[in-house]
Amino acid sequence: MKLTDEEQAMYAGDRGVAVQRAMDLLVRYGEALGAESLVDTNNVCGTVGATMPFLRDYSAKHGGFDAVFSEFNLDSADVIEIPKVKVYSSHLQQGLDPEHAERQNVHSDVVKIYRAGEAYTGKLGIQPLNTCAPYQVGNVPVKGEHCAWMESSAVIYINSVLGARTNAEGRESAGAAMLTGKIPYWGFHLEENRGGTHLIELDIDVRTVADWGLLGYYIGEIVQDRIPVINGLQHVPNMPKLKHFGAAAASSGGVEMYHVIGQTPEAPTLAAAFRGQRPLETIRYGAAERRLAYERVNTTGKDTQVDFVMLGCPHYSMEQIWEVCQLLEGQRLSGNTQLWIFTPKATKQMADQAGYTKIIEDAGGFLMTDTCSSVGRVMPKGTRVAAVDSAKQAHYLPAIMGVQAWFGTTAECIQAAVTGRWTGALA
Amino acid sequence: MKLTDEEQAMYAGDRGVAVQRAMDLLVRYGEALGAESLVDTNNVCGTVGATMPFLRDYSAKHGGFDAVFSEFNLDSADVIEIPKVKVYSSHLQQGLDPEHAERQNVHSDVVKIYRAGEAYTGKLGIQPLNTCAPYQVGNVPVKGEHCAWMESSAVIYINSVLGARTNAEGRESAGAAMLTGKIPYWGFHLEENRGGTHLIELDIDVRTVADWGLLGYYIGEIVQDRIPVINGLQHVPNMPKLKHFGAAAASSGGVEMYHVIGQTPEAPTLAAAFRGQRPLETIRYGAAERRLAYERVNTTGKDTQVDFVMLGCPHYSMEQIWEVCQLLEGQRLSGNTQLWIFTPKATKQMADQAGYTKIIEDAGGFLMTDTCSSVGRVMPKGTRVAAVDSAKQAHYLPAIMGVQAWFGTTAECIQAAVTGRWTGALA
Amino acid sequence: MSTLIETTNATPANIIVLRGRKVVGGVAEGEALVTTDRISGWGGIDPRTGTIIETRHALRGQSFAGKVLVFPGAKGSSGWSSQFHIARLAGAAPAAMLFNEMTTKIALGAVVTHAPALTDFDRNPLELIETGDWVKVDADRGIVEIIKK
Amino acid sequence: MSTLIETTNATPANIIVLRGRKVVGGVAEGEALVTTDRISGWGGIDPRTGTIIETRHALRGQSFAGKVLVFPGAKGSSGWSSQFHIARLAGAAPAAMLFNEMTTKIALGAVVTHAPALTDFDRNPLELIETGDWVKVDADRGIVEIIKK
Ligand code: F3S
Ligand code: F3S
Repeated sequence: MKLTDEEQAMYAGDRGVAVQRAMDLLVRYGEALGAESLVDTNNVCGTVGATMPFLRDYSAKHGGFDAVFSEFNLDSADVIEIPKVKVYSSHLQQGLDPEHAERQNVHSDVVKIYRAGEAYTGKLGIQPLNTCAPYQVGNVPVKGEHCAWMESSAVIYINSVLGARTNAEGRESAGAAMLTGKIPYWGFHLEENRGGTHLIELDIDVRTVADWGLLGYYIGEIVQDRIPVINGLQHVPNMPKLKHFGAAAASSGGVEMYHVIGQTPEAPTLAAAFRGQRPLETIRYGAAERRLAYERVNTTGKDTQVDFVMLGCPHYSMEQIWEVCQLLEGQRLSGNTQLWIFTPKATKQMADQAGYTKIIEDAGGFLMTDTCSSVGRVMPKGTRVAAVDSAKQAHYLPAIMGVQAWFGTTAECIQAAVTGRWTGALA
Repeated sequence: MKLTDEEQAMYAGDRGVAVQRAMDLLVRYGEALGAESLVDTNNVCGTVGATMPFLRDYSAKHGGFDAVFSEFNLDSADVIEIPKVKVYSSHLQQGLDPEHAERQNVHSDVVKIYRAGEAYTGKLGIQPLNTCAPYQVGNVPVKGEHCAWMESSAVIYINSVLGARTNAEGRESAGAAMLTGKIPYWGFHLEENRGGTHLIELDIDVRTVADWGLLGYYIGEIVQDRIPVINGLQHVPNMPKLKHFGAAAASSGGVEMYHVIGQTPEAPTLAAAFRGQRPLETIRYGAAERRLAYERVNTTGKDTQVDFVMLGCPHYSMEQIWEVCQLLEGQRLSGNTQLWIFTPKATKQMADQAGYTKIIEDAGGFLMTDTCSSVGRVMPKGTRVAAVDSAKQAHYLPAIMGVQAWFGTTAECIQAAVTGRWTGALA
Repeated sequence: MSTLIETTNATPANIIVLRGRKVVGGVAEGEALVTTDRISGWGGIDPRTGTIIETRHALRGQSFAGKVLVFPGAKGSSGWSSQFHIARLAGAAPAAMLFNEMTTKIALGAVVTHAPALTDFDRNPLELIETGDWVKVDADRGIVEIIKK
Repeated sequence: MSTLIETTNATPANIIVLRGRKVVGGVAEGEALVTTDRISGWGGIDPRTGTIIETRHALRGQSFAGKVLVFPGAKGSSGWSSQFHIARLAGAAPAAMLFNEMTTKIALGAVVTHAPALTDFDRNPLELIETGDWVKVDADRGIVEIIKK
């Protein structure tokens, strides 16, 4: 790889050991990719938490947070003292909600580690957004901004909807980018790799959040890590819809970028979306495909008695919390069902203030932050059957937690929370 | 104006009196504009607060929040009972920070009104974002989304940077839109009105936040309410830079939309930005123009002894708060100078958590929310000379509060806060 | 009074008649206050007195209360309408508004000010009206009569 | 051993030799575990045992620990690298990785797994290698030798 003088200096150790290790990792990573150079970034989103069991043990054995950062963010077995980050760095979701620890079966010792980690990362200058949706709490990259983000649902969102440029980074590359402001100049950073590959022709109207989720789930499985271009949209979507779409497509496949003709910023026309190339394939999406996606995302759902309703994947916005409040106000959850809704801490602050947290709690549910059931492996004890309104969560929760999952609309999920029964069906 | 059947029904009063008044206002407003129809919107940002003296008096005399909403949000002297909003509605900045009321010389009675208003609007379903930068706290419209937003700095941001579609609404039209989901289909909602009018050729590099502010201030004064197209950008900006640019251009002129070639979503090329038309005028921006802008924005600055440093116009992001912390950490403010930094409440929650609020307070400054000095008319008692890093604030603060204002970089402002003296100069 | 506003060839020499498009209906008259600077609402006026407060504005310190305000258009904050709304309730609104450039700020501001307002003139009011002229506005019929001072 | 990996015409009939591009250097050998399904890291594997856990995956329930993992590429969450990173520290990493599609997930994942890894093959390993074949990987030289079971 070609390095600039400053990059050479960092690589040689002139900017300290931590920066040297970061550059070493970036060079190994860049060469693995076949990248020719690095690119400057001033917007990194990663995770450096140490609350999951394996990392807690590692931390205890090897000397705390610096040891965890060294190994899991820089791929360095030596424990290096970690300096302040060089560029704008944000923390993604964490492994637990410290304010609902007991309910999440998290031991108070782990909460202590969480709080200590918070202080550690705060001092390093890593912003505690603690969400998979940084764009909902103030980190909104602009078009053309070179970013180094983890979290597949966020990566696909900023690439596609905002026109920012990021690959799906990992914990280690994000850590190295925080200390150096560099990331391999490869993949979606380069204009020539951002053109569409597959044309998706919509034969039906896609209008609801659930329908956007199904569309994403269907497309992801087909195009895998390529770039779908959606044509034939009848209604302008909004953030929640595109958020669910992208999260689903990133889960069933590995989609990191898509275009919607006339909608997303790099796709004013078909020709622009495909950068003048011909689609490799054209895929039609109609009623039959929608049904197939619905059946696939509901693969694990068998028993209609629902123990647990999990909403907020990706983390809910205020608009979505209000929607739930409207569905829930004045009702009580079934005695056999729990309702947990996940949102960024900053969003919960507004929900508290508006009285929405109280509406949810009055009904028997909880508004939680910082984590989710799949990432934190947190569920009510004894959950066998969950209901979710997110195709991504329906995809991961059964694999990670060994439960059944029903996917449906938000209204169907609230209905299940109130009645204890799944009555969802494809409308 | 042509109304749909549902709009006719609302106009006729079939959906209740409040909706009827809202439609009546929208029709009067639409006809004043010369609009031919209304357009659906599901994203309204407005203000309904009642804490400023004139509105407090009105509220006391005419029967509380419903009276204020009727008169100031629906232009109805009759007091109407206001129902829940029909569409996704957010509240912009307020008139005070309830947690810093005493410091802001706000009487506790007013805080009570604030809190009561918060409960009132929460119940109506108006999200308490309480910021001029809703896109920093979760309301991030997508390209092509029809919105009805107030707040000039937010309007220009979502039109230009996000490609959403809104005119600069007012308090009354936003209120009517919340209850109806309608707004006149006019101006920036229509593709044909979004093309550029003036070409701005950059002869110098525009890289820092302050430089973006100066550029905006200069352009706004020249193009007034037309659509500038900026060409010759050497560095991709980010949210803080475009935020300051837009706020400045909206203040010195009435710019509600701009394009940056190769940067903003509707301006991949010059031809696209101008929609194939020729520019009305070409304006060059070089060192002389930058100096002129600097002098104009500093018109009121005379005395170098600074009493008050005001940051956070538009409301600061976490990245900006961290930047201030880096400048401030370990220092103490001058005994004669106060430092107030404004941010959305949701952002402050993260700053608290990260320890940044403490860094600011340890130095003697305050992190405040929900309002700002110009909108809330809140300043430390006895302020004669203020320093700001926002061209918008430098424009308004002297007019509204009768003080002198110095404009400079964030670092110059922190320097002034620490030394009590303005030493800023154009670099 | 209405006969004076007829656009006959018999219009006296010191009277000019303009035609425009109605923005807000109604009839009013008053002394003209004219500016070629656009006006900011919030941060541009003190709504309780109708005084222009913007730092570098040509009318700084002057009030439009009861005047026929003649200006190119609105600029600045989206608080425009609510400032003029308050001005109306405070009794400090202009008697009428004549302007050239249509924007949402001014359309809504004019609507909630409840004062007769016109735009889209056959000739430019900024060139024909001077501060101090007496101006009669019949917005319903789209007619402005200017009696030069 | 290195002589075996020479690509001479004398290669025995049940031995196939592939050439690819080095992703991570090193030499290793082991039994092949082959799948035409892409692999998810987070939510796709249990890193402490190297077991595939994804609901509808062809290898569900099988472990890649110590195996030469042959697969088209990575998919799913950006937790990919950290899951394989943990697998290495837990002693459950593959012996080597051979894959077709380069992505950041797999590049970084391979780098932090420290296992020899190759891509960009002259022929498709998914067509030539079957689960149970013995595979020798010399990533430094870009050579894979397959001994059919
Ligand atoms: S982190 Fe977020 S995207 Fe879903 S799996 Fe968890 S809520
Ligand atoms: S509301 Fe916001 S844009 Fe500036 S004038 Fe006040 S901080």
